Amino acid sequence: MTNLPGLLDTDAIRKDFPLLDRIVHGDKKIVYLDSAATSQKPRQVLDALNEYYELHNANVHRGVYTVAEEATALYEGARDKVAAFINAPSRDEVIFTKNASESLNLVANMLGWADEPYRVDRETEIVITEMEHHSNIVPWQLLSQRTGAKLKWFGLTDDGRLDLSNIEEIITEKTKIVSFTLVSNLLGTINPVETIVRRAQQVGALVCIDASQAAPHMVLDVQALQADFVAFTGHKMVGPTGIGVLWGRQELLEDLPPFLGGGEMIETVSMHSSTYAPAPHKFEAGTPPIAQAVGLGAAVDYLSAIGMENIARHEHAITEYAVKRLLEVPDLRIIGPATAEDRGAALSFTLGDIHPHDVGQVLDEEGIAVRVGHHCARPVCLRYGIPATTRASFYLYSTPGEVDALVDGLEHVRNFFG
Amino acid sequence: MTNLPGLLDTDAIRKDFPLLDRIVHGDKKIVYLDSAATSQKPRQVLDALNEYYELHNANVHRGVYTVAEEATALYEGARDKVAAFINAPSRDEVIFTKNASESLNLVANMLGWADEPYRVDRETEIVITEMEHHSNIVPWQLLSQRTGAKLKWFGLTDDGRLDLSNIEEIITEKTKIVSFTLVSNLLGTINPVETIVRRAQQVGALVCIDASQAAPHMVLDVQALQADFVAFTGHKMVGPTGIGVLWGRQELLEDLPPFLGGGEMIETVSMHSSTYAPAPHKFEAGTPPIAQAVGLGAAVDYLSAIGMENIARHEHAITEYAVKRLLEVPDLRIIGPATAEDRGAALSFTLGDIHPHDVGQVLDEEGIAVRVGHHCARPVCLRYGIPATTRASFYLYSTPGEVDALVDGLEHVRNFFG
Amino acid sequence: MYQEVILDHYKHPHGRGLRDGDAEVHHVNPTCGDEITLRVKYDGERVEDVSYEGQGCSISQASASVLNDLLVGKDLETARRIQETFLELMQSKGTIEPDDAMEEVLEDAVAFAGVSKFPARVKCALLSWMAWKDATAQALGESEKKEKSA
Amino acid sequence: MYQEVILDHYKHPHGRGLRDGDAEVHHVNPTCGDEITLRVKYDGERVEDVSYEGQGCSISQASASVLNDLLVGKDLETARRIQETFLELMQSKGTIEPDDAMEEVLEDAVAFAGVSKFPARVKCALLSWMAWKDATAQALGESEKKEKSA
Ligand SMILES: Cc1ncc(COP(=O)(O)O)c(C=O)c1O
Ligand SMILES: Cc1ncc(COP(=O)(O)O)c(C=O)c1O
Repeated sequence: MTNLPGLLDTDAIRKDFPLLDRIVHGDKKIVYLDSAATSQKPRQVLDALNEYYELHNANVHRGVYTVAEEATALYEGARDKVAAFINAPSRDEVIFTKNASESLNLVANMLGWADEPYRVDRETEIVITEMEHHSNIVPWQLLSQRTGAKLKWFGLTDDGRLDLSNIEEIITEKTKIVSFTLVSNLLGTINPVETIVRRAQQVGALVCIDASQAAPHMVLDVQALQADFVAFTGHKMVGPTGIGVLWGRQELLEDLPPFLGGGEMIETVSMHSSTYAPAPHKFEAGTPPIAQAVGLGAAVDYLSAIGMENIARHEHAITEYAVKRLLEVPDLRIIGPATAEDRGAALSFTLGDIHPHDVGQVLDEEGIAVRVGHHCARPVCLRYGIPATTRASFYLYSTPGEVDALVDGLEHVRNFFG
Repeated sequence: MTNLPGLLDTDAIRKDFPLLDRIVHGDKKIVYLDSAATSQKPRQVLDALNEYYELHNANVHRGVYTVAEEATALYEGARDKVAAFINAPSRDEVIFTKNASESLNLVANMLGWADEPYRVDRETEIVITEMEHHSNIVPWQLLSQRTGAKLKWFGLTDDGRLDLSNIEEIITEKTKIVSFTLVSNLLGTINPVETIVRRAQQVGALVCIDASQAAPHMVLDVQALQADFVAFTGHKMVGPTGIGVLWGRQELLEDLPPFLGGGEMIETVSMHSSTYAPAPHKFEAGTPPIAQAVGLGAAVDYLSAIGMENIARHEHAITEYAVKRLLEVPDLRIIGPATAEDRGAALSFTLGDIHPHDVGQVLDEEGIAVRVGHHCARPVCLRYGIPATTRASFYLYSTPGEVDALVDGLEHVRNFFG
Repeated sequence: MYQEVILDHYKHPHGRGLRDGDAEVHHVNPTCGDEITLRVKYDGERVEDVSYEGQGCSISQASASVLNDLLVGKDLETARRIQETFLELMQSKGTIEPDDAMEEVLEDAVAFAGVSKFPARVKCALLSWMAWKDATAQALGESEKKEKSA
Repeated sequence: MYQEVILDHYKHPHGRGLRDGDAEVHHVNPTCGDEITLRVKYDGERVEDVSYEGQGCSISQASASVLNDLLVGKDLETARRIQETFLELMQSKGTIEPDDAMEEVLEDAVAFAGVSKFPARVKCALLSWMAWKDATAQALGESEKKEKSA
């Protein structure tokens, strides 16, 4: 077996993830290479969910009985854990949403309904990039349509990086918000946050960072990023589905208007008018995803116990190995940086003329799970003139052996359609 | 033990709910009377969640590998189950949200951004009632503030029913939408849907029904209701937290604009513009609450196996008994209908001058879990001139013995503060 | 699902290329980017030609090739019956095991039975068939409404 | 949590009723509807009177009564120290076991130690104390800013 420096003890880790023992197509052990779409869940997270439902389930806040106090403590405790995980200055800056998409829509809608100086309107501009996930494109297109603000974006270089050469024309005095991904889910590119934030600060624009592909894989320090908002999603970071996070700077959360209205987010309601609770509750309408927050807290504990630096080192080693091995496959073209530098563990590629659907299907017959399509980042496919890619993505439980299995599988695909 | 006609076999049912064995305060078995806030979960639902995460967890839609196809089939299968449960004409009318609050906000926002004939603007009116949950008040207050539409509402009679005497003045040709609850979470009142729907149809207004307190407890038939939208929430109907439903009529879902933008809800995206997927996907941005939908599917299976008529009969028997027993307690005043007719299984009351917080706390020491406060329906408290109520609410696992325990507990409370 | 027949059609498509026609349509499968441009030519009620060009996976390519084989030369009624039978097979979620009668109608196309078990791929297999249906409606001047209720 | 002392104060509140004052505030606990109207009267730096009226649970009522007992007659600095000590106790989540020194400062108010274990009730216990702090700031003409940074 290939041994690379920096690898985690995946034998031990994999024992925590029941799904990785799954057998498909009769006798094929699954080779799960789709963690960028969603990660698998360790036993520890499932245990936390079960324990919550079996012992502590009640609606949160305002309950005076034991189980309700426990549920509230668990839910709010999860907020503490997430706040610590991202080094938030205050726990009250952590808003629980249903997924990263809701988090990003929340930012767009806050700004659409905000008063000056935050208000986005026809005099102002919104900046995104061409490598965004649809969830960081469509909310801004909607905001632009609804307010008349102009939507602008950074293009991409041929090797899959942001083209920041015209940064001063893209981010201008008119820019109210710059929203971009820290790590691309299709290209794998890690973006130069500092350069963009510096320019945004120069012109007084807010910065929103989509950290959906970063939070699971590296140390995420919202203070170091110097952004105003950071969004990510639980299911990609060994947490449950149905939970996302928006971190926002306290002053902004105080000033900006609420988005969804309902129970939990109010201070006092009469038929004539209502006042709103302080953040984060102002932005959490209705019964929150209680069990899912508790599960995310357990996920964060799990990741922290292993150590985000160690996870990053592991993934870097696997990615470096995967880049090298994939480039040995004839006709394989990596879409995105063809090195392991400044890139995450998602690797997209095309294989000659063979359509990704066929690649994915034939790999599946070998038990290898990769994602095919535009990966909710269709503008990237348009940019590189391809209909779709095949994407393999790695996580803390991925092994060099799985990279080898992928490469063997791709050889088989080539022979099959050759 | 008290035996009432129509009761379910709660001995058998209670074995399915692990939390009901919970011991609190040393040696007190929990008496859980807060199902209107959230229900407990049967083993069958927890098993479905675990099985999903351990064997079938993958992101849904577009995946060509085995586990992704399974996850998609499970998620979409849950939609089929929910559609059958509410007798929806089409599965595509069932939208998964994170909770009922999001469902109601979704309706309000669809209408706020809609074109004619649906558009809500300063020329038009919105109608709600004074007994709504905050989640069916605040979204409409926000819509009214944002569009200039006038917000009107039905008041309440002294015995806790809707005052429809002025229905022709409240619902007029200007009314675009009438949104009201089928069953009040504070008063327990079941509202006369037909009368309101008939008037709304006369003037061409849309009707949105908040069925959060109905779906768990009675047969819910969206066709029989003749409404345009029906909202409810999973966690109150033995399902997981983090999942809600909006049912909407197909033509409306086709015509109305999307709300949240992102992955999954698009047809095709370019940087310049996007087109949207057909409903229900148009309204489901981002990775959906997959496991939670699967859990809700299992919840619906569980409820259906017992039979919603049987559950309704059981709760009616318990409620009738509880009303009778509670009225024996000196100084106890029921807030809401003081009979079991046309009412659900949530019973609010005051106990002399003793503040509900004190009632709840002392009951908790006996293991009895009730909710105290305004139950996210503060206008009802204002209407009846009380700061708060104590609320006991029953479900399919509630027993007459638990009613007796509550009555004994209330005697203890009276002595304690007497 | 990759029957020999399917791979053959994929590698050596029949009737590919755009030729003269009475109507042209362009259909896209937005989830995977499969595209087809398809033209039909009618001689009265007889399918004189179906020509096409496109890009996509083996399933969508092979399916267009099979369509060309099956429909060209048929009268409209027969062609429609073939189209409907193929649709039924593809929507069967793997529950239909093609019998002799079906095989008589669908010939090579029965090889797609296995594809119906893969929901993500059914759209690929149907792309050209839906395009043909659409193009035919246009060529014969039928209103969309009429077509829909048919 | 319902210590005898608390129940006594609840049933027989001390100093209840609104009397003359230098400043009046009205505080509400929106989650449960507890309300208090509170007036303070100063004689220089000495707390001459704290009068109040309100509705709420036993904890909020008893706490106002205890406050009246403890603060009336004290000089401002002592009163502030008492208020801060009480705040500290209530925010301790049950981790502080009041010692003799604390008992000397808080007297009857140490009975509230048990309440600090119940997050939902801490706000009830603090309602009158926060109102007093606010009223005092107003009476002494301190700007809110100054008060906040104190
Ligand atoms: C009548 C009613 N409507 C709406 C809601 C809101 O449901 P959720 O908190 O799950 O969004 C509730 C429950 O809290 C309710 O009782
Ligand atoms: C970069 C990026 N942003 C946003 C999202 C959206 O996350 P979710 O689908 O959980 O809302 C994803 C994943 O799907 C992603 O990869």
